[in-house]
This record gives sequence, structure tokens and C-alpha cells, in this order.
Amino acid sequence: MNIVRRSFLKFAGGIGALAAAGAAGLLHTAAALAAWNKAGFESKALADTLKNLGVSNPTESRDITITAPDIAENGAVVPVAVTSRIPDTEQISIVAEKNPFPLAATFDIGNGSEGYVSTRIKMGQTSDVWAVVKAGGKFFTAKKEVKITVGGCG
Amino acid sequence: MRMNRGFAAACLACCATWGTVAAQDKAGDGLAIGRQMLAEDNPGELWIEQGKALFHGLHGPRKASLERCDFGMGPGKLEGAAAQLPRYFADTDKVQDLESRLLTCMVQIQGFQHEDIVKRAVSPAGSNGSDVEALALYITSRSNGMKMNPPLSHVKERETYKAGEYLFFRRSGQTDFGCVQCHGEANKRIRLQDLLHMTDKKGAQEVASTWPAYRGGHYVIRTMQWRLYDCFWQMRLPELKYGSDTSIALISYLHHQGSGVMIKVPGFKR
Amino acid sequence: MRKSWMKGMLLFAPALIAVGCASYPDEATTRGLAEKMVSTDFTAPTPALLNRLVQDRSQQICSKIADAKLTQEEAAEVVKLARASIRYPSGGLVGDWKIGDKLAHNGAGSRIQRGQLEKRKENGGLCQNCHALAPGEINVGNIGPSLTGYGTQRGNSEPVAKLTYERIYNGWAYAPCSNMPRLGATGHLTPEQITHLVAYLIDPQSPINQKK
Amino acid sequence: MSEPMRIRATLQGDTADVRVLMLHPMETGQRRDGKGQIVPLHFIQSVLITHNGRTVLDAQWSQAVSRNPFLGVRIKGAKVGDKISVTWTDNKGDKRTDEATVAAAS
Repeated sequence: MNIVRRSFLKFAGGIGALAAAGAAGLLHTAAALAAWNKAGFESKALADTLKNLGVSNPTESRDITITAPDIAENGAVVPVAVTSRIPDTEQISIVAEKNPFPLAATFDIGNGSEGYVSTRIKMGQTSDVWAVVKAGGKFFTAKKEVKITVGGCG
Repeated sequence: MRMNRGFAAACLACCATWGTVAAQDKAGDGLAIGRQMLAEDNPGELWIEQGKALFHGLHGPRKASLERCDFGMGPGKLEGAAAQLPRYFADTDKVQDLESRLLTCMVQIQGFQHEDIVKRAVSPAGSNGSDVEALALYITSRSNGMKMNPPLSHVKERETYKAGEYLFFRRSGQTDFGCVQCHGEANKRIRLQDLLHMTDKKGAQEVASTWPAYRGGHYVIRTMQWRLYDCFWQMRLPELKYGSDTSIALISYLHHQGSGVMIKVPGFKR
Repeated sequence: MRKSWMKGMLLFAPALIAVGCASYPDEATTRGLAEKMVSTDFTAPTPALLNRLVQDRSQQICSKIADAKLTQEEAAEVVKLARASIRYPSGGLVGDWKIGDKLAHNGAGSRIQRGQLEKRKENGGLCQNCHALAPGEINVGNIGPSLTGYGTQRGNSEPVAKLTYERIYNGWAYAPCSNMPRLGATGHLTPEQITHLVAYLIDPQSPINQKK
Repeated sequence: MSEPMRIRATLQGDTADVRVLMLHPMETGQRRDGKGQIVPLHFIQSVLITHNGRTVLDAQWSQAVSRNPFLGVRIKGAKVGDKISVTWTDNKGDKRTDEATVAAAS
């Protein structure tokens, strides 16, 4: 379906233009929270993204489960849920490695919230989706590939 | 296609040389989790309240609500009305589906121009949606949990149903397609998109119970009228008029094929 | 005479109505109603485009409603019409598989939306919509049979090329009323485009004939 | 103007399953409208969820979160009738808060 393909292109293009907008100071308003991780959200490579999330020496963990489809019918709405069974999970980030800006969202968890978040993200192409979990001051990761296909017809 | 034994055998023979039909359904499994996750929390629900407000609010040149609109159960009575559409209406002397009936009311009660509504009925992808889309969803949602069961007591209802069946199988255009070419067998796909098997009860029931639906890639509510229009577009045929008799006939056929199913809208389509 | 006949009819009238209530219109009536709908319910930028809705003889035969069956005579007529429709290109039947590869994955062209005809340099081959193609491709349909390894299984001899060409141009010559569009006969593809699709299907170098 | 969110909060054991749907364009800043004009960047940057007034989730989003966003979380130690509040703030400074109470699982 062309509309879908077009929205992919627009999405990719939109992300491309974002760095410029950010650099020009258009991205934020005074109202935006100070906590908004500008450097993290504007990182283009996975390594920079991790660095700007404050990650050092992450450990791959089997206690993190990423629930997402193997194949997404529509890259505009890819459901991703992350469950962390690591004790004292305090933060979960969702990172789509091959997106122009990989970091999609960061969730700070506290006061009895479970190590679980579920949301939907846009993905421009087939990519590993990373879950980056901060627990007890340490970082843990897991990843899962999601294949993106351009929709068929109708 | 259906054919007699002799030809079926002959065809099988040539099909065998044409290529083996492998089990190609594996791709579907990787999609299932995603579909379930999306359907569980359907943004389409956000339009129900909007449709309700539009239904009861005063709109159009006559500043009237749609509370006098009769969808077959009496003026303003929406409970279960969509479950019995399309049906015959004496005032228009026509069989009408939900959307063509809505159109009639918006013109006759609210004073809108027919052409204006039709022009705006299908919203652009990525917009906030149209009034007709929100209204169709709200009205259908008032039949949620009820069984699809349109009447066949009036002669025009039977004619419309049979015309719809005829149209479902009618092939034309440069792709030689009728509806049945894509929707006549189980477990078929266009590219990765599953196609409902509409000549089978179960497949038709999914059609009859899930429209209007939230279309993930368009971010808006889509209706049955849109779904049919889009099929003709893809078949390279001319543009199906919104609320036309052809559309009503096809909806009549599909709703009868899928009768008995519990309505649950909005559906979620990729 | 006439009066007593009328009386008889009146006596039987309730029974007739009861039967009428439960019955569906006959085939001819249904066809008449539906064809009238088709003639009024569509729009197109030009009258010629509106003609796409008009069925040719083969399409009429192949539109079997519900459980109706194609007779041997009808099938034979479709085959005969199909055979007569096939035109061949001026050059060879095997074109360039690289062009064919692109065509097979192109699903665009000739659609009508908001009063506009979708204008492209050429129509797409539409193959990917319904057929599995090169090994490992996920985004492929399954309405038609898999074409993966088509040439590996059959070779690329002249008879294979000719059969392949004809089956794309008008497959109803071999499988009357099958779901496969008569892509050449209806004018959706040109003979030259079909030669590229033939190459894509049978050339040993084509991705469709590679192992993965 | 922003439309109300749909918040469902149901108790499962001692955990509230909270599911939130929001209407927001989540514009990437490059999409063109019907007239060919670029639709400016417009997306939710933060979402705050509180449980009886205590912050349980503080989310930061990019424009890569899908249009009409969904957010699901689970809150431990919840009871039927507890108050769940959700507030989003977008990059234009628009803000919206909606509330729901935790219901028993049906």
C-alpha cells in the first residue's frame, strides 16, 4: 500500500531533519522537562545512544524479555513490550538500532511499579530492537530482531 | 475456479507442472503476537465518544441532531440497529447499509449537501478522521455484543442480497478480478496481508463483526464503504461511489454470509 | 371466461404471495439488477476507463456465481478465445531478467483514485502480490503457486520459454478461468514486458533460481 | 485541543494493569499535509503516571513513538478504587491529565 510506504519515507526524512531542528534549538520549549535526554534522543549510532544513556559495560541478561512480533506488518505501529525480572529495575529504554535516531523511549520506574512497559514505536526498516535496563546502578541488555515489510495492497 | 470433474483433472495436471503449492503460511506465525498486542488496546476506541457527541450534537445547516434518525429500530434507537443492516427502509424505498442510511439522515434531517458529505466521508490518512467515520463507529458500537442478523423479509432485501452475491463473483477489468479471486479460499495472502475467506462462514463473520476498524497505517477509523472502495481501486476498476447500490449489495451479501457473529468494533487492521 | 380466470387467481393469491416471500429472484432478474448497479455506481476520469467494468466474453463465462460450475463447452470456448488472443513480440521471447525482477516486484500502475488515473511509465507485473519469488523473500503472496526455482525445475529451453510467455500473456489458454490475470491479453502488460518476466523466471542467473 | 485519554486500570492479584491510549499526532516534522506544507515536529516528550499521588512512572519519549500512542504499565500494591493519574506533555508545551480508578478484573 502506497500510503504505508510513503509514511515510511516521511518518517525517515523527518528523522533526518530532526538533528538540524534540534541544533537550531527548535526542538525544545521551555516547558519540556529538564529530564528529557536530548543527547540520547539525538544520537545516531547505537554506541552513542548507549553512551548518552550512561551505559558502561552492559551485561546481556536473560532476565529481560522483549515481546514484539518477529515480523511487523506495519512499521508505523510496532508493538514492543519489555519485562525485566532483574531486582531493583529502575529504568527501561527501548532502542531500535537501525532507526536514524535509535532511542525511542526511556521509562523511569519507581515506587512499586513492575519492571514492565508496553508501547508502540515506528521503525523504518528491519532492525534489532534493544531493551536497555538499569537496575541497582548497573546496565543490562537484551535484543530481538523485528522484520519490517512494506505493506501489500489495500 | 469451479469446474466440472474432467476439467478439474486437466487443470490439476497443468498446475502440477506450473509449480508446487508449498505450505506458505509460515510467515503468518511471526505476525500473530503483534496483531494480538495491537488489537488488545485499540486507539480506534478513542473515536467512539467523538461519534457519540456528533450524533447528539446540533449540526448542519438545520442545526439538528441525529436523534430523529431511524436506523431500523425507530428514531434514535441505536441499540442493535447495526446488527440488522443492510435492511429495507420504506421512506426511501431502498435497502440501505449503515453509511448510506446515515447519509440520508444527514441530508434530510441536518440539511447537509449529499455531495459535501461524500467528499469528506473518507478522511486522509494521518488526519483526525471524518465525522462520518466517527459516527459509523459510534452507531455500530451500540450493537457490540449483539449478533449480526440482517432481515431478508422484504423482496428488495432478497434482491439486494442476491445482487451482492452476483457482484462478489463478477470478474472484469485488466486483472480479470472479482472479489472471489482474493477472498474465495482459506489461508491466502496478498504479499503478507492475510485475506479473509469470505465464501466461508468464519471468514465472512470476521468481516461482518470488525468494521468500522482502526487502520494502524492510516491512524484513523476506516469503514466498510472505504474497504470496498479500496478493493476496487486495487483491482484497477473505476471508483465505487460512496453509499451506492453496488456497495450496499456487497455489504448485504457479506453480512448475510457472516450472520450470527457477535459484533465487536472497532476492529484493528494493520 | 376472463372473470372466472381472475377468480381463480384471487383464490390462489395468498399462496402465491407466501411463496413469493420466501423466494429469491431468479438468475436473470439478479443479473439484470446487478448489471444495472454496475452501470450507475462507478466513476472514472474518462468513458474509456469506465469500460473496464464491461465484461468480455471470457470474463462473462468465468464469472461463475457461488457454486455454479464451468461446463466443458464453456471451458473449451475460453481456451479457444485465449489461444486466439496471444500475440508475440517482434524479437525473442526471453528478455532481461534484471528488468523482469523489478517488474515482478512492482505492484503499481493503472489504478484510479480521486478522479485520477495512476500514471506510471509502465504497469507493474504484480507477481509479488500472489506468488513466492526468490528464496527468502517474506513479503510475497500465496494466491498463486510458488515460483521459487521455476527455471531450476523446468530448464530454459525454447518450449519452456514459449509456454511461460503464453501462460503470462493469457494463462486461460491452459487453465481456463483460473485466478491468474490474462496480463498480456487484457493489455496490462506489453509483450516486451512479458519477455522480461520470462527471463526472470527461467534464466539460471535470476534470483528466483538461486539456492538459499 | 487535546482529546481525553482512555485509561483502563484493572486489578490482577495485587497488581494494577494500567493501559493508556492517547490521541496525539506524534509528528516527525517532515510529513507534508494535503497542501504540500510540512507539518511541524509535534510529539509527546514526557508521560507521568501516579498511583494515589505517588509517581510510579516517568517516561521520556521521542517522535519515534507511534501516532495515537499506547502505554502499558503494571503497578504493584494496588487496590480497587485506587487513583491512577496520567499526564503527558508535548514539545509545544501542551499538557493533558486524565484520571481513572482501579477496577476489579471482570
